[in-house]
Amino acid sequence: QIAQELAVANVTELVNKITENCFEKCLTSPYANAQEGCVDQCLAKYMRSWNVISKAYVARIQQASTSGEI
Amino acid sequence: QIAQELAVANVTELVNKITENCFEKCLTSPYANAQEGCVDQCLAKYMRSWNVISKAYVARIQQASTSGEI
Amino acid sequence: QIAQELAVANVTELVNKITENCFEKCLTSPYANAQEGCVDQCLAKYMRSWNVISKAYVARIQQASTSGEI
Amino acid sequence: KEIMTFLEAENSKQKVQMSVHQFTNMCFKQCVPAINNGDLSTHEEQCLNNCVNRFLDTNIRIVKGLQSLQ
Amino acid sequence: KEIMTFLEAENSKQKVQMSVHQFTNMCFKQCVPAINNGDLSTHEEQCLNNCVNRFLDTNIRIVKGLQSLQ
Amino acid sequence: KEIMTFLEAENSKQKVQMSVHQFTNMCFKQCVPAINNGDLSTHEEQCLNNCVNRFLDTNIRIVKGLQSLQ
Repeated sequence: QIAQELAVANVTELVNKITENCFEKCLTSPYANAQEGCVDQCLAKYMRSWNVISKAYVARIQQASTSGEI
Repeated sequence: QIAQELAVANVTELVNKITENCFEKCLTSPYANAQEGCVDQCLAKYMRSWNVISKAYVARIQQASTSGEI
Repeated sequence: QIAQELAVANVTELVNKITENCFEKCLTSPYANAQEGCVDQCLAKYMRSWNVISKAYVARIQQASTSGEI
Repeated sequence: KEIMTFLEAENSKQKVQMSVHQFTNMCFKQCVPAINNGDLSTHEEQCLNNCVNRFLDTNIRIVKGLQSLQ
Repeated sequence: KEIMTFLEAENSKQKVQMSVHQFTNMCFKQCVPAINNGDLSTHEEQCLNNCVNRFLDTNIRIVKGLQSLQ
Repeated sequence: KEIMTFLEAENSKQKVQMSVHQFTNMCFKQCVPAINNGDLSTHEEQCLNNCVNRFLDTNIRIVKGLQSLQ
Protein backbone atom coordinates (compact mmCIF):
# COMPACT_ATOMS: atom_id res chain seq x y z
CA GLN A 1 0.00 0.00 0.00
CA ILE A 2 2.94 2.32 0.64
CA ALA A 3 4.30 1.52 -2.82
CA GLN A 4 0.91 2.44 -4.23
CA GLU A 5 0.80 5.78 -2.43
CA LEU A 6 4.26 6.62 -3.75
CA ALA A 7 3.14 5.71 -7.26
CA VAL A 8 0.19 8.07 -6.90
CA ALA A 9 2.49 10.84 -5.61
CA ASN A 10 4.77 10.31 -8.61
CA VAL A 11 1.99 10.49 -11.17
CA THR A 12 0.59 13.63 -9.47
CA GLU A 13 4.05 15.27 -9.57
CA LEU A 14 4.44 14.28 -13.24
CA VAL A 15 1.02 15.66 -14.21
CA ASN A 16 1.71 18.93 -12.36
CA LYS A 17 5.13 19.47 -13.91
CA ILE A 18 3.96 18.64 -17.44
CA THR A 19 0.92 20.90 -17.09
CA GLU A 20 3.07 23.82 -15.87
CA ASN A 21 5.74 23.38 -18.55
CA CYS A 22 3.36 22.85 -21.45
CA PHE A 23 1.08 25.69 -20.34
CA GLU A 24 4.16 27.94 -20.25
CA LYS A 25 5.46 26.80 -23.65
CA CYS A 26 2.16 26.58 -25.56
CA LEU A 27 -0.13 29.29 -24.17
CA THR A 28 0.59 32.97 -23.89
CA SER A 29 -1.19 35.98 -22.43
CA PRO A 30 -4.11 36.89 -22.98
CA TYR A 31 -4.76 33.13 -23.15
CA ALA A 32 -7.73 33.54 -25.51
CA ASN A 33 -7.07 30.40 -27.61
CA ALA A 34 -6.64 26.76 -26.63
CA GLN A 35 -3.52 25.14 -28.12
CA GLU A 36 -4.40 21.47 -28.01
CA GLY A 37 -2.05 20.39 -30.80
CA CYS A 38 0.91 22.05 -29.12
CA VAL A 39 -0.04 20.58 -25.72
CA ASP A 40 -0.16 17.04 -27.19
CA GLN A 41 3.27 17.46 -28.83
CA CYS A 42 4.65 19.02 -25.66
CA LEU A 43 3.43 16.05 -23.60
CA ALA A 44 5.14 13.63 -26.00
CA LYS A 45 8.39 15.67 -25.86
CA TYR A 46 8.25 15.86 -22.05
CA MET A 47 7.80 12.09 -21.64
CA ARG A 48 10.76 11.46 -24.00
CA SER A 49 12.82 13.99 -22.02
CA TRP A 50 11.87 12.25 -18.76
CA ASN A 51 13.21 8.98 -20.14
CA VAL A 52 16.46 10.55 -21.38
CA ILE A 53 17.08 12.24 -18.01
CA SER A 54 16.12 9.12 -16.06
CA LYS A 55 18.59 6.92 -18.04
CA ALA A 56 21.40 9.48 -17.73
CA TYR A 57 20.86 9.89 -13.96
CA VAL A 58 20.66 6.16 -13.25
CA ALA A 59 23.84 5.67 -15.34
CA ARG A 60 25.64 8.28 -13.17
CA ILE A 61 24.45 6.63 -9.96
CA GLN A 62 25.63 3.20 -11.15
CA GLN A 63 28.97 4.61 -12.31
CA ALA A 64 29.53 6.31 -8.93
CA SER A 65 28.44 3.13 -7.16
CA THR A 66 30.88 0.96 -9.21
CA SER A 67 33.82 3.31 -8.72
CA GLY A 68 33.14 3.28 -4.96
CA GLU A 69 32.34 7.01 -4.85
CA ILE A 70 29.13 6.34 -2.94
CA GLN B 1 -9.34 24.04 15.89
CA ILE B 2 -8.32 22.27 12.70
CA ALA B 3 -10.37 24.78 10.69
CA GLN B 4 -8.51 27.56 12.50
CA GLU B 5 -5.08 26.11 11.69
CA LEU B 6 -6.05 25.84 8.03
CA ALA B 7 -7.21 29.47 8.08
CA VAL B 8 -3.83 30.53 9.50
CA ALA B 9 -2.03 28.46 6.83
CA ASN B 10 -4.11 30.18 4.14
CA VAL B 11 -3.42 33.69 5.37
CA THR B 12 0.31 32.90 5.65
CA GLU B 13 0.34 31.55 2.08
CA LEU B 14 -1.55 34.66 0.88
CA VAL B 15 0.84 37.07 2.64
CA ASN B 16 3.89 35.23 1.24
CA LYS B 17 2.61 35.16 -2.34
CA ILE B 18 1.53 38.84 -2.31
CA THR B 19 4.85 39.92 -0.79
CA GLU B 20 6.84 38.01 -3.42
CA ASN B 21 4.73 39.24 -6.35
CA CYS B 22 4.55 42.88 -5.25
CA PHE B 23 8.25 42.98 -4.34
CA GLU B 24 9.01 41.66 -7.83
CA LYS B 25 6.68 44.10 -9.60
CA CYS B 26 7.38 47.25 -7.53
CA LEU B 27 11.02 47.10 -6.43
CA THR B 28 14.07 46.68 -8.64
CA SER B 29 17.78 46.22 -8.04
CA PRO B 30 19.65 48.01 -6.33
CA TYR B 31 16.55 48.32 -4.12
CA ALA B 32 17.55 51.74 -2.78
CA ASN B 33 14.02 53.21 -2.62
CA ALA B 34 10.86 52.03 -0.90
CA GLN B 35 7.82 51.97 -3.20
CA GLU B 36 4.94 52.09 -0.74
CA GLY B 37 2.38 53.55 -3.15
CA CYS B 38 3.06 50.81 -5.70
CA VAL B 39 2.93 48.11 -3.00
CA ASP B 40 -0.49 49.33 -1.80
CA GLN B 41 -1.89 49.34 -5.35
CA CYS B 42 -0.33 45.95 -6.04
CA LEU B 43 -1.98 44.50 -2.90
CA ALA B 44 -5.38 45.83 -4.04
CA LYS B 45 -4.86 44.39 -7.54
CA TYR B 46 -3.75 41.03 -6.14
CA MET B 47 -6.80 40.69 -3.87
CA ARG B 48 -9.10 41.51 -6.81
CA SER B 49 -7.24 38.94 -8.94
CA TRP B 50 -7.64 36.34 -6.17
CA ASN B 51 -11.39 36.88 -6.22
CA VAL B 52 -11.61 36.65 -10.03
CA ILE B 53 -9.58 33.42 -10.10
CA SER B 54 -11.50 31.94 -7.16
CA LYS B 55 -14.89 32.57 -8.82
CA ALA B 56 -13.69 31.18 -12.17
CA TYR B 57 -12.23 28.05 -10.57
CA VAL B 58 -15.29 27.32 -8.40
CA ALA B 59 -17.50 27.81 -11.50
CA ARG B 60 -15.42 25.20 -13.37
CA ILE B 61 -15.64 22.73 -10.47
CA GLN B 62 -19.43 23.16 -10.26
CA GLN B 63 -19.81 22.82 -14.02
CA ALA B 64 -17.74 19.60 -14.05
CA SER B 65 -19.70 18.34 -11.05
CA THR B 66 -23.06 19.05 -12.74
CA SER B 67 -22.10 17.44 -16.04
CA GLY B 68 -21.00 14.35 -14.12
CA GLU B 69 -17.33 14.72 -15.17
CA ILE B 70 -16.19 14.37 -11.56
CA GLN C 1 19.29 14.64 18.02
CA ILE C 2 16.59 17.04 16.86
CA ALA C 3 19.19 19.82 16.64
CA GLN C 4 21.33 17.50 14.51
CA GLU C 5 18.49 16.71 12.12
CA LEU C 6 17.81 20.43 11.68
CA ALA C 7 21.50 21.02 10.96
CA VAL C 8 21.41 18.33 8.27
CA ALA C 9 18.25 19.88 6.79
CA ASN C 10 19.98 23.28 6.70
CA VAL C 11 23.10 22.01 4.95
CA THR C 12 20.97 20.13 2.43
CA GLU C 13 18.93 23.28 1.73
CA LEU C 14 22.16 25.30 1.36
CA VAL C 15 23.75 22.78 -1.05
CA ASN C 16 20.56 22.66 -3.15
CA LYS C 17 20.19 26.44 -3.39
CA ILE C 18 23.88 27.01 -4.22
CA THR C 19 23.86 24.26 -6.84
CA GLU C 20 20.75 25.70 -8.52
CA ASN C 21 22.02 29.30 -8.48
CA CYS C 22 25.55 28.53 -9.60
CA PHE C 23 24.35 26.10 -12.29
CA GLU C 24 22.07 28.88 -13.57
CA LYS C 25 24.77 31.57 -13.47
CA CYS C 26 27.75 29.53 -14.74
CA LEU C 27 26.40 26.97 -17.21
CA THR C 28 24.27 27.63 -20.26
CA SER C 29 22.54 25.49 -22.84
CA PRO C 30 23.74 23.22 -24.56
CA TYR C 31 25.78 22.57 -21.39
CA ALA C 32 28.71 21.08 -23.32
CA ASN C 33 31.47 22.51 -21.09
CA ALA C 34 32.08 22.28 -17.35
CA GLN C 35 32.74 25.67 -15.73
CA GLU C 36 34.59 24.66 -12.56
CA GLY C 37 36.35 28.00 -12.05
CA CYS C 38 33.08 29.90 -12.25
CA VAL C 39 31.36 27.41 -9.92
CA ASP C 40 34.11 27.86 -7.30
CA GLN C 41 33.86 31.67 -7.46
CA CYS C 42 30.07 31.48 -7.38
CA LEU C 43 30.19 29.30 -4.25
CA ALA C 44 32.45 31.85 -2.54
CA LYS C 45 30.17 34.73 -3.57
CA TYR C 46 27.08 32.84 -2.38
CA MET C 47 28.53 32.10 1.06
CA ARG C 48 29.50 35.79 1.46
CA SER C 49 25.99 36.79 0.38
CA TRP C 50 24.48 34.37 2.91
CA ASN C 51 26.47 36.06 5.67
CA VAL C 52 25.48 39.58 4.56
CA ILE C 53 21.78 38.63 4.41
CA SER C 54 21.94 36.76 7.71
CA LYS C 55 23.47 39.75 9.54
CA ALA C 56 20.99 42.20 8.00
CA TYR C 57 18.00 40.00 8.87
CA VAL C 58 19.09 39.34 12.46
CA ALA C 59 19.70 43.11 12.89
CA ARG C 60 16.11 43.79 11.74
CA ILE C 61 14.69 41.16 14.11
CA GLN C 62 16.64 42.63 17.06
CA GLN C 63 15.63 46.18 16.13
CA ALA C 64 11.93 45.18 15.95
CA SER C 65 12.31 43.28 19.21
CA THR C 66 13.91 46.29 20.99
CA SER C 67 11.33 48.77 19.71
CA GLY C 68 8.59 46.43 20.97
CA GLU C 69 7.21 45.82 17.47
CA ILE C 70 7.26 42.06 18.03
CA LYS D 1 -18.46 9.67 11.59
CA GLU D 2 -19.48 13.33 11.69
CA ILE D 3 -15.87 14.19 12.44
CA MET D 4 -14.73 12.26 9.36
CA THR D 5 -17.23 14.12 7.17
CA PHE D 6 -16.03 17.43 8.66
CA LEU D 7 -12.37 16.54 8.07
CA GLU D 8 -13.00 15.47 4.48
CA ALA D 9 -14.92 18.67 3.74
CA GLU D 10 -12.15 20.77 5.32
CA ASN D 11 -9.55 18.83 3.34
CA SER D 12 -11.20 19.43 -0.03
CA LYS D 13 -11.89 23.09 0.85
CA GLN D 14 -8.20 23.39 1.71
CA LYS D 15 -7.16 21.84 -1.64
CA VAL D 16 -9.38 24.27 -3.56
CA GLN D 17 -7.91 27.24 -1.67
CA MET D 18 -4.33 26.07 -2.27
CA SER D 19 -5.11 25.73 -5.99
CA VAL D 20 -6.53 29.27 -6.02
CA HIS D 21 -3.26 30.48 -4.43
CA GLN D 22 -1.23 28.67 -7.10
CA PHE D 23 -3.36 29.92 -10.04
CA THR D 24 -3.49 33.53 -8.77
CA ASN D 25 0.30 33.54 -8.31
CA MET D 26 0.84 32.23 -11.85
CA CYS D 27 -1.81 34.26 -13.70
CA PHE D 28 -1.11 37.54 -11.85
CA LYS D 29 2.51 37.42 -13.08
CA GLN D 30 1.37 37.08 -16.70
CA CYS D 31 -1.85 39.11 -16.82
CA VAL D 32 -0.87 42.11 -14.66
CA PRO D 33 2.42 43.32 -16.18
CA ALA D 34 2.52 46.78 -14.53
CA ILE D 35 1.02 48.42 -11.46
CA ASN D 36 -0.60 51.75 -12.38
CA ASN D 37 -3.51 51.71 -9.96
CA GLY D 38 -5.37 49.37 -7.60
CA ASP D 39 -8.14 48.34 -9.99
CA LEU D 40 -8.17 45.58 -12.59
CA SER D 41 -8.77 46.69 -16.16
CA THR D 42 -11.35 44.79 -18.23
CA HIS D 43 -8.47 43.38 -20.23
CA GLU D 44 -6.62 42.17 -17.11
CA GLU D 45 -9.76 40.56 -15.68
CA GLN D 46 -10.49 38.79 -18.98
CA CYS D 47 -6.87 37.58 -19.11
CA LEU D 48 -7.13 36.17 -15.55
CA ASN D 49 -10.35 34.33 -16.44
CA ASN D 50 -8.80 32.92 -19.63
CA CYS D 51 -5.60 32.01 -17.81
CA VAL D 52 -7.23 29.79 -15.17
CA ASN D 53 -9.61 28.20 -17.69
CA ARG D 54 -6.84 27.44 -20.22
CA PHE D 55 -4.65 26.07 -17.42
CA LEU D 56 -7.43 23.70 -16.34
CA ASP D 57 -8.02 22.69 -20.00
CA THR D 58 -4.30 21.92 -20.29
CA ASN D 59 -4.36 19.92 -17.05
CA ILE D 60 -7.31 17.81 -18.21
CA ARG D 61 -5.72 17.23 -21.63
CA ILE D 62 -2.42 16.09 -20.03
CA VAL D 63 -4.27 13.66 -17.72
CA LYS D 64 -6.24 12.20 -20.66
CA GLY D 65 -3.07 12.02 -22.77
CA LEU D 66 -1.21 10.12 -20.05
CA GLN D 67 -4.15 7.75 -19.57
CA SER D 68 -4.19 6.94 -23.29
CA LEU D 69 -0.46 6.05 -23.12
CA GLN D 70 -1.11 3.23 -20.66
CA LYS E 1 9.11 21.84 30.43
CA GLU E 2 12.80 22.35 29.62
CA ILE E 3 12.33 20.15 26.58
CA MET E 4 9.45 22.39 25.40
CA THR E 5 11.62 25.51 25.78
CA PHE E 6 14.43 23.79 23.86
CA LEU E 7 12.06 22.72 21.09
CA GLU E 8 10.56 26.19 20.77
CA ALA E 9 14.01 27.81 20.59
CA GLU E 10 15.13 25.29 17.96
CA ASN E 11 11.92 25.88 16.02
CA SER E 12 12.36 29.68 15.87
CA LYS E 13 16.08 29.31 15.04
CA GLN E 14 15.07 26.97 12.24
CA LYS E 15 12.52 29.48 10.90
CA VAL E 16 15.13 32.27 10.87
CA GLN E 17 17.59 30.05 9.00
CA MET E 18 14.97 29.01 6.44
CA SER E 19 14.12 32.69 5.87
CA VAL E 20 17.82 33.47 5.36
CA HIS E 21 17.95 30.68 2.75
CA GLN E 22 14.90 32.14 0.98
CA PHE E 23 16.20 35.75 1.04
CA THR E 24 19.72 34.80 -0.08
CA ASN E 25 18.31 32.74 -2.96
CA MET E 26 16.11 35.66 -4.07
CA CYS E 27 18.55 38.55 -3.58
CA PHE E 28 21.59 36.71 -5.00
CA LYS E 29 19.72 36.25 -8.31
CA GLN E 30 19.06 40.01 -8.54
CA CYS E 31 22.14 41.58 -6.93
CA VAL E 32 24.88 39.33 -8.34
CA PRO E 33 24.27 39.33 -12.09
CA ALA E 34 27.66 37.93 -13.18
CA ILE E 35 30.43 35.87 -11.60
CA ASN E 36 33.81 37.53 -12.19
CA ASN E 37 35.52 36.60 -8.94
CA GLY E 38 34.75 35.18 -5.51
CA ASP E 39 34.41 38.51 -3.65
CA LEU E 40 31.38 40.74 -3.28
CA SER E 41 31.79 44.27 -4.64
CA THR E 42 30.67 47.17 -2.42
CA HIS E 43 27.80 47.68 -4.84
CA GLU E 44 26.70 44.03 -4.62
CA GLU E 45 26.88 44.03 -0.82
CA GLN E 46 24.83 47.24 -0.62
CA CYS E 47 22.27 45.76 -3.00
CA LEU E 48 21.95 42.60 -0.85
CA ASN E 49 21.42 44.72 2.28
CA ASN E 50 18.81 46.87 0.52
CA CYS E 51 17.14 43.82 -0.97
CA VAL E 52 16.45 42.06 2.34
CA ASN E 53 15.41 45.30 4.08
CA ARG E 54 13.04 46.37 1.28
CA PHE E 55 11.59 42.83 1.16
CA LEU E 56 10.88 42.97 4.91
CA ASP E 57 9.37 46.48 4.51
CA THR E 58 7.11 45.11 1.77
CA ASN E 59 6.13 42.14 3.93
CA ILE E 60 5.18 44.38 6.87
CA ARG E 61 3.22 46.75 4.60
CA ILE E 62 1.26 43.83 3.09
CA VAL E 63 0.39 42.44 6.54
CA LYS E 64 -0.78 45.89 7.73
CA GLY E 65 -2.72 46.42 4.51
CA LEU E 66 -4.51 43.08 4.87
CA GLN E 67 -5.32 43.82 8.52
CA SER E 68 -6.87 47.16 7.57
CA LEU E 69 -9.13 45.36 5.05
CA GLN E 70 -10.79 43.31 7.79
CA LYS F 1 13.24 -6.64 9.27
CA GLU F 2 12.02 -7.43 5.77
CA ILE F 3 9.60 -4.54 6.10
CA MET F 4 12.48 -2.19 6.98
CA THR F 5 14.46 -3.31 3.91
CA PHE F 6 11.38 -2.83 1.76
CA LEU F 7 10.76 0.66 3.19
CA GLU F 8 14.38 1.71 2.67
CA ALA F 9 14.38 0.47 -0.92
CA GLU F 10 11.08 2.30 -1.58
CA ASN F 11 12.48 5.43 0.04
CA SER F 12 15.63 5.54 -2.11
CA LYS F 13 13.62 4.68 -5.26
CA GLN F 14 11.30 7.55 -4.35
CA LYS F 15 14.26 9.96 -3.94
CA VAL F 16 15.66 9.00 -7.35
CA GLN F 17 12.26 9.54 -8.98
CA MET F 18 11.81 12.93 -7.31
CA SER F 19 15.27 13.97 -8.54
CA VAL F 20 14.34 12.87 -12.07
CA HIS F 21 11.22 15.05 -11.83
CA GLN F 22 13.34 18.02 -10.70
CA PHE F 23 16.01 17.57 -13.39
CA THR F 24 13.49 17.01 -16.20
CA ASN F 25 11.57 20.14 -15.16
CA MET F 26 14.78 22.21 -15.14
CA CYS F 27 16.47 20.82 -18.26
CA PHE F 28 13.27 20.72 -20.37
CA LYS F 29 12.87 24.48 -19.85
CA GLN F 30 16.39 25.14 -21.16
CA CYS F 31 16.91 22.45 -23.78
CA VAL F 32 13.48 22.42 -25.48
CA PRO F 33 12.85 26.08 -26.34
CA ALA F 34 9.98 25.55 -28.82
CA ILE F 35 7.42 22.83 -29.54
CA ASN F 36 7.38 21.97 -33.25
CA ASN F 37 6.61 18.28 -33.00
CA GLY F 38 6.47 15.45 -30.48
CA ASP F 39 9.98 14.06 -31.08
CA LEU F 40 13.26 15.15 -29.54
CA SER F 41 15.91 16.33 -31.99
CA THR F 42 19.45 14.93 -31.65
CA HIS F 43 20.50 18.37 -30.43
CA GLU F 44 17.77 18.49 -27.75
CA GLU F 45 18.58 14.97 -26.53
CA GLN F 46 22.29 15.80 -26.31
CA CYS F 47 21.47 19.00 -24.42
CA LEU F 48 19.30 17.07 -21.91
CA ASN F 49 22.11 14.56 -21.33
CA ASN F 50 24.66 17.34 -20.87
CA CYS F 51 22.29 19.28 -18.62
CA VAL F 52 21.78 16.53 -16.05
CA ASN F 53 25.47 15.55 -16.10
CA ARG F 54 26.73 19.14 -15.70
CA PHE F 55 24.16 19.71 -12.92
CA LEU F 56 25.44 16.66 -11.05
CA ASP F 57 29.06 17.80 -11.61
CA THR F 58 28.11 21.19 -10.14
CA ASN F 59 26.39 19.54 -7.18
CA ILE F 60 29.44 17.38 -6.40
CA ARG F 61 31.81 20.37 -6.74
CA ILE F 62 29.67 22.47 -4.36
CA VAL F 63 29.59 19.67 -1.76
CA LYS F 64 33.38 19.25 -1.98
CA GLY F 65 33.89 23.02 -1.82
CA LEU F 66 31.74 23.32 1.31
CA GLN F 67 33.56 20.40 2.94
CA SER F 68 36.94 22.09 2.30
CA LEU F 69 35.66 25.24 4.04
CA GLN F 70 35.13 23.39 7.33
